[in-house]
Amino acid sequence: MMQSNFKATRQGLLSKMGKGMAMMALAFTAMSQARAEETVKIGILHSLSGTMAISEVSLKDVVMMAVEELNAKGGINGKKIEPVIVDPASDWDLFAEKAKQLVLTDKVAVTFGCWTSVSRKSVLPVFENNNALLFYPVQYEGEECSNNVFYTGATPNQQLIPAAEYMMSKEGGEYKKFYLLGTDYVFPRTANKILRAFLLAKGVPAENIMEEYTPFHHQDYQTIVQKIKTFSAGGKTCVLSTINGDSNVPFYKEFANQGLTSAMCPIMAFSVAEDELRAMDTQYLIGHLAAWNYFQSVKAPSNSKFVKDFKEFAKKNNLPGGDKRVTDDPMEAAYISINIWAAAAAKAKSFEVDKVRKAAYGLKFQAPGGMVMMDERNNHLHKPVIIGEIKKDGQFKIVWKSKGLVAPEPWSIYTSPDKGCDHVDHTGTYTKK
Amino acid sequence: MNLILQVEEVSVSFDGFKALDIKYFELEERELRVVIGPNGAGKTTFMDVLCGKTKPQTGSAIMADKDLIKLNEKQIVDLGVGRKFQTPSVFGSLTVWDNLLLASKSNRGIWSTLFHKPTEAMRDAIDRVAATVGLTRHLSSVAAILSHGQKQWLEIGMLILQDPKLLLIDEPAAGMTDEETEKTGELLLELAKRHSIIVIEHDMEFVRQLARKVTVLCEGRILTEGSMEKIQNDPEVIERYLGRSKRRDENGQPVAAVTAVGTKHG
Amino acid sequence: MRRNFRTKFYLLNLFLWSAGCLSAPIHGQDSASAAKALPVSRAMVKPAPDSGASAAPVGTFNPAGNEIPVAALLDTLLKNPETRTQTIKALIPRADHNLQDFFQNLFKGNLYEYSPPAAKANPDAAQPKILVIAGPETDRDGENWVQLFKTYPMQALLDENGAPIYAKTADLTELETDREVRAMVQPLLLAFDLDNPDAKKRQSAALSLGESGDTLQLPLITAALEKEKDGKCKRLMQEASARIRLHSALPENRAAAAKALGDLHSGSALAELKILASTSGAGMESDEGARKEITRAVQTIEAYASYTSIVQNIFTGLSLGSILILMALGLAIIFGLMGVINMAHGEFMMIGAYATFIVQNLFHKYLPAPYFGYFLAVSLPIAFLTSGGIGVLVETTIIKRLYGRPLETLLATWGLSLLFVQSARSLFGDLTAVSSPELLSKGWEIFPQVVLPYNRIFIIFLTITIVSLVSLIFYRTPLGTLIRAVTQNRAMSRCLGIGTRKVDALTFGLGTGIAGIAGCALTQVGNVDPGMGQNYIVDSFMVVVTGGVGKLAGTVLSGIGIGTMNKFLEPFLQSVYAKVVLLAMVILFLQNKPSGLFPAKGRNEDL
Amino acid sequence: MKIFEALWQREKTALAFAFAAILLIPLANAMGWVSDLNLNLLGRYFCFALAALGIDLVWGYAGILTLCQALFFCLGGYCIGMHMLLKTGTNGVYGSALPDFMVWNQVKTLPWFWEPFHHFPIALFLALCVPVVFAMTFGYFAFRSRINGVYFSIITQALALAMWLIFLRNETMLGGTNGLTDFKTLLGFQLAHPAVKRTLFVITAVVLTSAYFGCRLLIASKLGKVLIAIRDSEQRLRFTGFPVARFKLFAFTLSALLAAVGGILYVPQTGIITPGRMDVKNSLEMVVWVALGGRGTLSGPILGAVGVSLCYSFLTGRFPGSWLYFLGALFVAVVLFMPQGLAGALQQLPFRKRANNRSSTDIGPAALAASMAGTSDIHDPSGDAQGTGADPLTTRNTTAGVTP
Repeated sequence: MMQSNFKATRQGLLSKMGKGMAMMALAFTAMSQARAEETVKIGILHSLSGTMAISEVSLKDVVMMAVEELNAKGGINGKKIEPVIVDPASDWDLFAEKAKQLVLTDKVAVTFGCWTSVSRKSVLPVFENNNALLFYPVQYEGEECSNNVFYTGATPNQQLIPAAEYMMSKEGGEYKKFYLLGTDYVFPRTANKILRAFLLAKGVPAENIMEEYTPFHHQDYQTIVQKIKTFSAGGKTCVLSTINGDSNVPFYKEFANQGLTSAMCPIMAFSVAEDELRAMDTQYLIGHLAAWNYFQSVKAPSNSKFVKDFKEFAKKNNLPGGDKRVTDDPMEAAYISINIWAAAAAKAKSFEVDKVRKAAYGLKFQAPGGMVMMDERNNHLHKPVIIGEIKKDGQFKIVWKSKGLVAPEPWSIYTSPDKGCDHVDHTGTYTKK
Repeated sequence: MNLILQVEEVSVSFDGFKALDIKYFELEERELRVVIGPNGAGKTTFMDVLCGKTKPQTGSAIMADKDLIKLNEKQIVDLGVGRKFQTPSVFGSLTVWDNLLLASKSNRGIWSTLFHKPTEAMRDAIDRVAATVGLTRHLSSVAAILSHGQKQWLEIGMLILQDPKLLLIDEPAAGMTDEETEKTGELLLELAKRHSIIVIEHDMEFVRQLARKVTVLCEGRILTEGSMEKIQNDPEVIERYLGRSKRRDENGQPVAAVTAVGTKHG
Repeated sequence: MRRNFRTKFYLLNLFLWSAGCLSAPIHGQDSASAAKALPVSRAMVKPAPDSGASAAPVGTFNPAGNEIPVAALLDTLLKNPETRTQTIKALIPRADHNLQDFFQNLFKGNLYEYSPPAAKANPDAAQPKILVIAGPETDRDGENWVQLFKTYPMQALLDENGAPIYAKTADLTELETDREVRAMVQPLLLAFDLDNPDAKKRQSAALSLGESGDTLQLPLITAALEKEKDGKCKRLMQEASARIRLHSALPENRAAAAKALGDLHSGSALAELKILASTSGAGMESDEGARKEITRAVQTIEAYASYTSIVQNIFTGLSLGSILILMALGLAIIFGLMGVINMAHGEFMMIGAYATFIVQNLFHKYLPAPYFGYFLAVSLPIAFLTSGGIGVLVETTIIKRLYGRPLETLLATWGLSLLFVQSARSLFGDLTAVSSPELLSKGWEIFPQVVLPYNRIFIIFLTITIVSLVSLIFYRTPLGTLIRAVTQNRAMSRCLGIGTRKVDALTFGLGTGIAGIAGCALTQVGNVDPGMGQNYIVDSFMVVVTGGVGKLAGTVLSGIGIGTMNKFLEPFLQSVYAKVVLLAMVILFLQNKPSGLFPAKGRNEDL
Repeated sequence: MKIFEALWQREKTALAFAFAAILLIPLANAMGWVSDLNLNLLGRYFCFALAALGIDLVWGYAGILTLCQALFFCLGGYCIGMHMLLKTGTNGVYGSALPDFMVWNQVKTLPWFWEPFHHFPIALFLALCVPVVFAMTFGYFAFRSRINGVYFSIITQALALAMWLIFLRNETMLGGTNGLTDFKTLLGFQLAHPAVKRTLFVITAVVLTSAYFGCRLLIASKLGKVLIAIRDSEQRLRFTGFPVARFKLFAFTLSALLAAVGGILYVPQTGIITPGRMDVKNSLEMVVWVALGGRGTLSGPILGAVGVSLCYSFLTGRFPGSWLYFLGALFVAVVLFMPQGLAGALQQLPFRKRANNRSSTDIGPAALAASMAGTSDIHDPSGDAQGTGADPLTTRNTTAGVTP
């Protein structure tokens, strides 16, 4: 702090003309210094505009709510949290730039952000080179094990595999044919790679698995629905969908309008949560399924409070949607992120990255959806897996829940059986002996 | 005298409508030919065919042992055909001097253009032509701000610098005052001493000023050819074209010219 | 009588099987003895409901004597949530006509626990909770209310004064059931549905029964077939029957079934038949003769499928084409005729879509439910007026200063599009849903398996209407003449005393208004979000340009062309590559026709 | 040499800026007065400026609106990215000699077209060559069949869209949506090191300066006049005997080259290259920079690119919820109040003297429009052009402007 003071002064002397400005700079520095004493900065790096805003805005909202809650409890280690919100505008290059700004200029203690894989990959070097922390709240493709990222969303085995198992089970409907449909990017590709490996391992013949990808923002699903219809004509077929974002609405609409129903051919979605359902006409969706680690309809006191608080928060802050807002899995994960970080910082009695990280391992947190736990050796979360069925009010009826928590597998045993992720005995990724 | 151009059996049709159908047309070296005809007679189409802008369905147009119809625009220009369009077509955001520079004869490849330095002779030629067309005062003005007549002259000036063997000039006097028109006529006559020229014109006064030999086009076909006198007395031409003009001749105004001016501005 | 008995047995087995009691269908011969041992509800084989005879009253038929009454079982459902699954399993064999509504509502999740308010006479005595069926939701003062019904048989629940009881949904607790339970209930509902008066229900029941391939259900279908009058139901039942008979033990039956399926062009049986027709593998047909018949059936069906797929491709192509036309038409006017590079065109569509959203919400707020469906009809003109009005506003404040400077219209409209997007985001958030009216849900099945969704048919007709209206306006009205005059030669028009400013504003408004209608139509096939405009702008420009700038007819043709081409490519290529190939084709097309489909003609085009 | 003297006379401001960019700013960075982050930002925006300069050549001067500039930018960027990724070698997450995404895609051997990128000179050569050859081939066919104006713009857009879709695919072996990332070194230098970053910045500034003055010279030459003549009346030029298609191809290719150079310098400074950089919107944005800065002036595109990008960066950081309002309003305001773009507006500042010169090369259409605004009504010309199907994307030099 002193140093920057000094610099400002010197700058002012150098340009004699701008003495007044130097004074102002001094005053500013002094002010921010005074504030910095009481606060700790955190960065929020979610796209608030552009194509990803549709998903990411809610995550910013929920983190802001958590900040308010934590501050109301007096902050962490005696410091109030001061969020720094930036808008990377769904522009992957801007993600890296904003991450640099947060880490280097704003010197935030931790950053919560990103949704797409590519945005995470874009900021990864920034966090690794500067030993900063990122909490990433979305289900992802795995095969990553950075020391600087905490992954609070599901790994493939915490979402995909249980869902596929369920569809094959008697309870789920004993489906025999699987149409793997996704938007063409990394997560669906990996998801389908793992699903295919899993299905084949379970004895599903290759001709009973179809795989298809559509471009981002694809709007015309006529042909694909016809293909599904032909494929499913013999019965016992389900769709495993990793369709992303704004393509879901036209897909489900076309699906229903061409006469397919959840009874004939259910869709198990991995990227449709309550928040997305707000944008859909639910009459088309009843009976279709989704697999997550949390649903708003989870029955738990902690969840009722979470849901109620969020609706109130949305109403109070005049967020679009107001108290009609809902909570969903990525939002819960974002909420877990900041709370786990807060708990870790409190445990470490410090905001230093290394100390916080160490403190976070093995940490438990009573999340809205139930107890979760950070792994003791890596940066992934142990979570329950839940499968829900869409109801007409846009909520999920829970139809299956894992027994206890499912341990994360950043490296799927179906695609990279020889790899593991361990930051305690190894430096991240290691090869199993 | 040698023939510079020999056109045979050229026909052009647009969507079934026969715009041009010329059985035979010839032009001698250093001849100034005026082509007249009512609107839609195919005059401009005829020029378009000669300069390569429109490709006819059939026919040939032989110049210097080459068939123009088989060549592209640039090859035709290289062969020595220059074209002035009906509405003045100059490079509006370049200065008059630059316009003339681009028209000057020189290598027109990319690299030679990039490293081009105008020679003294070229500068002289440009200044001389500018004087001829009366634009010396405007050399550093942007062409877009010239008046209509000045643009016409600039285009003619550019043609002169291009130094083609055959000039195709479409309505040079359009939009000019009487005085300017007369000056244009003189300029063309002067040019005709060294070049072959085909002029399209509506203004009968102007035609009379230029006329040596006149070709009358009508509905795409050559109606007749000959001296101004012969044309004026040709009953068919009178019927088709000058007929109305006869009726109103007592006003002392050749009506063909009046109607033509009207169409130009319409 | 014998036959009747048999049927009962089949039904019974069906229930047991579906309840997971039997691991495999029994091809039992000794049906009589099996039937004796188990309770059977005779109500199940009652005649069609419209024949006059009604179901037997509760509890009159109870051969085992020591059966728990159905009503008691239903009570246990509430009292004992742990044994709920068991109870429902026990209820299934008891299913009679009176229980039909119970099972149906169970399946839909419409069963609730209800605590009646304390009776006036005895305010202290707590009323026991009862199980109720909830009627359709109605909106009263911002809260959802439902009418309550008794479960067995379904009758309106009445209060002390004999008035129907309503309750807030918030006060009801849903009866939670497992998916497994519902999986058990489903075949039961199908059986109910086979003689449901609603033809649709009978159809889907037949379809699902056929899919199950369970020979036990054959008599049920045969019985239903005899009574069936509706052509489509009949067809589906025949198909179901044939599909089941494919599993028959006798080769000649299988052959006959295959022939029937072939004659029916049964697409749904194709996969099954193909496996049977294969010359190796687990599922192959063992009998040579039957296999021949099956192979022939496969060929028939496939030939028919390729024929229907052409029809389907033409339809989907037309549908995509009509959407493209609708999107591009406004742009063809604004960009093609007026020369304004309107980068905000997609945002004007978005405005139309949000106008639709607002109208829908107003309908839901101020009108009773039966009128909800009409919101689309109202929102079409509203979307036109909103987008058009904003268009006129934009024209008179910004665009009018920019005619003749197309480059700057690009920049200004780009800026505008950013403003519009952000405004929409602040006003509505990123997620909004527009529902489809009942009328436009589902589709028209022109052939079996070929469904033309109503919303797409609607858009095709909407496009035809709009295109006709626009050409009428342009070529048959004085306004159209004015528009054409002004867009062709503004200076001349002004000389003739035409108020060009006004005409410009109107033309721009017309273009943006049509964009608004396109946006409204898009709510029926796509989603509504602030960024939706960006998805369409590239396609719109491509359609306009491929058609030939300034030519409305070109826009229409190129829209259809691009749409159909895309849809004929997509079945063979993945949708990404179909798009790439299509783009390449557009590029090649313009190589050959550098001025689009309908090049502008004119003598002075060089100048 | 006279021309250089003239340049020195007329380009004092530009030279001052160049001096600042090449020497002062890096120096300030070395002293710690300009943060690494800001230096990096400016360096990246200079790369954008290079691409914008290309657009200006081909659109501002020759009147050909290209909507695939971001594609060429990315082609250059991808080439250099491929080289750097190979140099990352076994330092990646998977510890394989293959790039990470290939391991992830279960590719066992390096695809053949990656092989040449092991060597920096070849990679650099290809980074320049690939976009140039691509532009030449595409341009050759387009210009040969005389695709003009808006038709050309739309096929370039279709090209950009198609290439974007292809690059998004995993099968292309270029990293799919995630693109190429995790670069460690360039020519053995650690990219994360501040001195290396500074050097990259200086190189970018030098390249931008040379490109600017190169374009200056080009525009001042007869070739520059030919380019303007293409914009004004392609037909006249054709009948004056110029091989118009070849000149257009030259301008288009040169513009692609500038974009590629921009891309080559951009990727090491950004650390990632994804197909997101080449989508249709990015090419349009580049055009918007040029339009905002001032088309047909050489300082305009640089001002526009750097200015808009700085605004974008600043506003998204400072006003995350409302920055689109600012940026949108800025565009509209520039159109309404600075009809000649930023560069034009700056030139009109009172202390700037207009150089009186015989050559017209400095007079862009905007300045021209202003000079004509006194005599005619701007409200007019495009309508004329429209009726005859002429092309709304290239402002023709409108003779109608002086209709009496």
